[in-house]
Amino acid sequence: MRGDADAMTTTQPRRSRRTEILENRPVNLDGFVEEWPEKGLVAMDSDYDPAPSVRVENGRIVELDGTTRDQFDFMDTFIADHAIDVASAERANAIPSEEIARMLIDTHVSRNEVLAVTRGLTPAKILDVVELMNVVEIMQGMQKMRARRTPANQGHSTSARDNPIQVAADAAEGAMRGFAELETTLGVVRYAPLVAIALQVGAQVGRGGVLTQCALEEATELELGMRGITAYAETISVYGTEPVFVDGDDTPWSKAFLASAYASRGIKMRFTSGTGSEVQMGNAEGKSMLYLEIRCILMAKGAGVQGLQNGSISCIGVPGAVPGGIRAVAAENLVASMVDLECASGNDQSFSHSAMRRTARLMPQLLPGTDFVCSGYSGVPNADNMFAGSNFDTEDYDDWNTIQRDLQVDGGLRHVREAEILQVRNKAARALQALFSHLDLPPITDEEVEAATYADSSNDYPLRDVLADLKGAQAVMDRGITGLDLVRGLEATGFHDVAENLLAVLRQRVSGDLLQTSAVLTAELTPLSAINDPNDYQGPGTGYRLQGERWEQLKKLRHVTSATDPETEVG
Amino acid sequence: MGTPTTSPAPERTVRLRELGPARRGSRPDEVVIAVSPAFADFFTKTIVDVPHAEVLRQLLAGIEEQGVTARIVRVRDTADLAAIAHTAAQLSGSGIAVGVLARGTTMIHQKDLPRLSNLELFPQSPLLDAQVFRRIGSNAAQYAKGESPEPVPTRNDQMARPRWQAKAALLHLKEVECIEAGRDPVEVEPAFELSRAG
Amino acid sequence: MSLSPTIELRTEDYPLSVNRPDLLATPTGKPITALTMEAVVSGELSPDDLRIAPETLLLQAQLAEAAGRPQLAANFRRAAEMTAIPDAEVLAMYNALRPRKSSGPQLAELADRLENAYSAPECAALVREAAEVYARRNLLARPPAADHSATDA
Amino acid sequence: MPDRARLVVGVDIGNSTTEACLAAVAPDRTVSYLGTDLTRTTGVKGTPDNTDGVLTAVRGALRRAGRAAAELDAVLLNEATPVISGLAMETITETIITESTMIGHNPATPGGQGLGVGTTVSLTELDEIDPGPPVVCVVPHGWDFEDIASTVNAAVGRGVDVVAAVLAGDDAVLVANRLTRPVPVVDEVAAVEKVPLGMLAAVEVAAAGYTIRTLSNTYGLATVFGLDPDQTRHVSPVARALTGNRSAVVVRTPSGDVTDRRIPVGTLELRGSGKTLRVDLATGAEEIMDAVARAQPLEDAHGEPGTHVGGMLAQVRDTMADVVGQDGEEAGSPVEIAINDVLAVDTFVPAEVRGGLAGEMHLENAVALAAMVSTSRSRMRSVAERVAEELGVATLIGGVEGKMAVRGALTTPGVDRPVAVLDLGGGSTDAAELDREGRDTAVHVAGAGELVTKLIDSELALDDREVAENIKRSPLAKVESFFHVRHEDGTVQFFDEPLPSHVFARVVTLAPEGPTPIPTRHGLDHVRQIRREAKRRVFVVNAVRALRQVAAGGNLRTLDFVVLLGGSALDFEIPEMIADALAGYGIVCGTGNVLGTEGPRNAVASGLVAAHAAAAP
Repeated sequence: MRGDADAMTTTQPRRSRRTEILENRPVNLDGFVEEWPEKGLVAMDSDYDPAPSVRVENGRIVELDGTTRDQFDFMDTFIADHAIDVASAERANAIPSEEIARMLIDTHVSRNEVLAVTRGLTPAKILDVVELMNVVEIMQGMQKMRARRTPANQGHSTSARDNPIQVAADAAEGAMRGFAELETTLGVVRYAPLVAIALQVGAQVGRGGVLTQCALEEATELELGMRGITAYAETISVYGTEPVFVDGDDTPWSKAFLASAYASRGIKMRFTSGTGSEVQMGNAEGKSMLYLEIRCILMAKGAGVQGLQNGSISCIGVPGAVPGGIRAVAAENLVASMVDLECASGNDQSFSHSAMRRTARLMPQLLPGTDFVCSGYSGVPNADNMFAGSNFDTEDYDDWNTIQRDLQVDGGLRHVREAEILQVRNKAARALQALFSHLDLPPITDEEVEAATYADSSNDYPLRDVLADLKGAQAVMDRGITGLDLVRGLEATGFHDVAENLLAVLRQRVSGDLLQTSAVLTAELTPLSAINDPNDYQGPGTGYRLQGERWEQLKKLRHVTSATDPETEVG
Repeated sequence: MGTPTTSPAPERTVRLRELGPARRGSRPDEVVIAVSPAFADFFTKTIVDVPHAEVLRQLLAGIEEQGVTARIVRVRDTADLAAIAHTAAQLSGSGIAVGVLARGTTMIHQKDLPRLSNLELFPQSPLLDAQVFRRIGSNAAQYAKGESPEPVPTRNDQMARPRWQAKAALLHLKEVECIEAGRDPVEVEPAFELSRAG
Repeated sequence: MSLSPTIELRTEDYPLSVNRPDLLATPTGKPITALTMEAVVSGELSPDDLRIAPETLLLQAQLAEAAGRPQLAANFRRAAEMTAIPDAEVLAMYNALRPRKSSGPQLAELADRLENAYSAPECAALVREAAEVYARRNLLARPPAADHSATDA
Repeated sequence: MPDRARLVVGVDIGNSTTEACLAAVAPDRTVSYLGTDLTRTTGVKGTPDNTDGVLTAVRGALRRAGRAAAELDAVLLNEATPVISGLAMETITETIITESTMIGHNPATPGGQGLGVGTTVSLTELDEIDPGPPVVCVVPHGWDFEDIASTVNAAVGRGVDVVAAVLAGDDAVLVANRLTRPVPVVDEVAAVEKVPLGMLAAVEVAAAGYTIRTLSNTYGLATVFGLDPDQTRHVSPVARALTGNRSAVVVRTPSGDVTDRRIPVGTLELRGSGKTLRVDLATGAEEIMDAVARAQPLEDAHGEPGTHVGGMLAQVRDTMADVVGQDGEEAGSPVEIAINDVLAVDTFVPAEVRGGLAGEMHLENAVALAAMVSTSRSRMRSVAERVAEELGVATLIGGVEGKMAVRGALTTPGVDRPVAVLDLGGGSTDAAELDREGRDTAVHVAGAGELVTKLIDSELALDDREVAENIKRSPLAKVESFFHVRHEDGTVQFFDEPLPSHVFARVVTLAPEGPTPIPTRHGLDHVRQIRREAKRRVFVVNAVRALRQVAAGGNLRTLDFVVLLGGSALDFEIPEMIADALAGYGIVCGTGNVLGTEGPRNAVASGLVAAHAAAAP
């Protein structure tokens, strides 16, 4: 009873002052667990992963990593029949793993020469190769194996209130800061059409050619894409064991079919997977997280999808808590790249309480560069991030820019002066205001435009009439509004340049150029992919170099003291 | 706020004594609570150290406060929350059941619903405290009475992932180990005991 | 599909929208150069003009093949076949391929429909392959489960 | 006189839809209707943006009739009188409890039953007091129910006369079940620390399904506390406030009180028919509407600046300025907007009682105001010019909407002059009348569908306009299992497929898309009563009010036929509510069926054609 409470305050052993200080460091709010390899709670280097093997009979793989065809589960079957190059499989797998690992970092071996080997490798063999590599070697491998020569970044633009004006303004700012792709999702799913339109308009105001997507359940996501309101899709999840794949209500064949469905509508698409999802769902079948992720990567490759978003993604807390977990995450990004897939490399979910750990987790992707360093840097404050928070958000913009400048690496972003940002935010809000009015969607007031210009978070905006917005969103679907209507509306309301940008994006659906591996649209509205911008890194002085005009851009920060007149700042 | 909250009250422990095979209830005013294989067995507290004794006591209290009776069963052959809660709903005279896993994840189910559906789900085990369990019990009882309770507000915390995601996975794996395949659910009786905490 | 392109593309032809616009047309037969702002404003263009043509997908398949990506090329060839299938049916077919959604005969019927109604042999092959694996892995639709009335005394 | 039939199309630009009616007018002026069409209005009604919608509707009607645009002789547009309305609501009473004298919040599950009268003592001091006069135990936050019960039982065991308990948490049943001597227990008293200790208090709990008898009766209170007549007069508000509760606590303190206070909200100033009338808003809707009637026709209305009424009307004016100004060119400043009609409705708002200990809610009186302005009419000219240019056809602006509507309504089978129409819209209710001689009059009055939604929203404390709108539009049902619902009329409907889990055990609206749950603890009957009452107070009141303004001499008995038009004429119960109210005046009333096929739609477009034919040279 209550009287006993006093008796409870027994003397505690005296604690070190230093321990107390360390105890209070943010990193100690993170969770860490011991490995349990028998159950798959292990990042990589597990004794329970299969040993590599492959046997081909009559042009068909009949044994894969110690399992014979009659024992194949559907992942084995799909990978054996679609992902692995049968002609080279036995030869490639016979090469010692050390040799393949060294090829990955050997500057005398070209990317294509590596691909000639990796296309025949089995999952266990690939695992065996990357297990030989430390994190610096993984980065070296990534530097060479990334599909597109020029690295890029992807941003999130969402709103805790699903406010379309906020999404448009933050998309515009994000596009101007450098994101090549922008992604949104919803709190209230029915808001999707309005928010997807806002994202598209904002993106094209910020920088013509930025690609946008709205993460939803498959049918709606595909429909928005088919209508040309969004430009690509990404949240098509695949898993590394059969039971978890089936729990997700899909199979490799259904996903492969879906991949072709997207391509048939001219829409760029990538799959999503990541270490930790299988053990998280309790069905890792005793395999390491990295082994299962390699199966996902090869499944994606076999489906013929051009790319993959991986790097643990929403399960980052799992590899993040076990020894070597972040090395495994770096390795999974490398594996996606070394089997020639576009890699949007994670760094997109709240990962740690510790700023230092958050940054360290980024280095294996930022330093070598990937196709998209973050597959979702939060272009809104994390409180507004409807993907449950990212590893980096708007508060980190200046830190990010400084790190790029310190290390002379291109993470896809740049510092932009406030005046320019205010200008594009304002224009995005006005363009959306004009477009909504033209399409008879719920009005946007001048007060909202003003708020959007100067706002940080959703709290800085006047509240919307949610009911009217939801009716408007429904009207977009009912009236069959398409990307073409958006172009027409923007043109009619005097936003000619924005209309032209959007039309250019839509035109690319007809050309199919964005369907090729690692494709983005440049500021000149030209497709840039692994075909016309292939990664040609082969040692110092080759490949993508941060120099020239781009380096001058990245030298700019918010506060840099002028050398000519130290009493002023440049920039 | 005024009064101080109870400082570490004497901690209660619970043992679940098996009474025999779980049977289908006939009282329309009962809620069945179904616990997972490792609940109050291999494990004694949830992922955030809420003692299982307290979880059960609060669920029972929430049900009793509404004037509804409760029975407790243990499901042995699965650690899947939907399966546990759905099994219990089939045993419940009212058709309403509460399923709870050792780590604290909880669900209210109804017998006519498909297994993968539910009335209310509380997926974020780190955010469930004694008060939430009380409200879950209370809501389950209100469903049993045909009333329409306000759903218990679900909480969210973006930083739960870095802190708890891996531990939750570990606890789940442990719970799976405690599964006894092929064993039918058993009716259990809780025996609460006071003990000194710490 | 009898769309065997006579053009031999090389990776240098990419991007087609820049280097070979002459090869690109909409499914409605308009050249890609006709997709101008004037055409949008005058109402000449319909959403159908902004879809990709099967011929274009086959050209992109050639490029993917030339770039050493046979799986991507195969995906584009399936996609070329799918351009003829209405949106709603594409989604319905996708749903039919989900685990335990279709029986063996239903999948066989789906494959036949792809082959016969839409001249989509590659897609049909994918479905047949799925049917075989699903049968082996117990992922075909189960006979209707005992319904709830059984539990409802 | 032309020697061939002329092909004309009437077009009605409404707030949300644009409707067209194509007809051939023979030389003898007989009209043959050929086809209709309906499309979404483009832009704000009455602005040049409407042109696109007009063209779509005209082309649609032509296509349906198989005619070409080149054959058209004239397009007839309505003289749109954009009526814009605004809403505001203000609470005019508040209940205040002083000195924490009363707890009347009706927790869902009190414990025990009966009446206990004693001195309030904190549970923390229970083990220190000696046996003696009866005590009411007050339990602070943080106590576990088992500890409460054992503490009370221990005290009772020592001979302390614990007669009742008041708890902070939701533990009353749990505690009562564990007491050796049962007493009434009231729980969920959030601010339990404010309950005065050492005072005489009474706790009463009734059996389930019953309400308290003693504390809700003034003389019961007088008996319990031994009050003299003067003091008794003083406590009567307390008794009234507790009426209908299952449980209650009353503490007797030196000057504790419950007051029901009128909030000074200011006066409404109405200008019209050469006079200026002032009416205190707090007097309620009846007085206000009386004043409005005396100031007809109303020229403008103002609220005393600095008062709530001033704020309310300013708010209405601001909304309207926004809408009027939406087109950019016509940006109306709030001052220029003259209010032409006001509808006041008495309503209530569930509000938290000031000084309450347990978050007690009380239904406070409130007044809702709908106000309406008519705006500029000039811009239809430019719509007409554009339509004429696009189609190459003479485009004429026809008569006033209401007057056209009444002609369209005449095409409803079974209707004859004198006829009146009621157009039940979203912001305003419009009436027009056509007498035997062909003279017509038309009026607009403030208040329609949107006000109904607002009343439902606030009276059910939903704070969700979408839910309120659902309640307005669809009948209710209670989901009794996954396989059946009980409709509001008591009938039961069964389903083969289980209903979605989120509607289980809930009161739902049966919208066409499926059942939607209402987030409320109120029962179906209560929700239904509020819905019907809101519709009655707006639509029935406005129907009578508007018809009086168009009926000869304000006498409803001069009307024979009333035809209901507009979106709300499709409502599942409003038409019958209005018909019932008008039946007493010998009026035939029903929902229109324009041209015998269009239902309550297309009246204005058809009327334009009819009027044109009648006036043709």
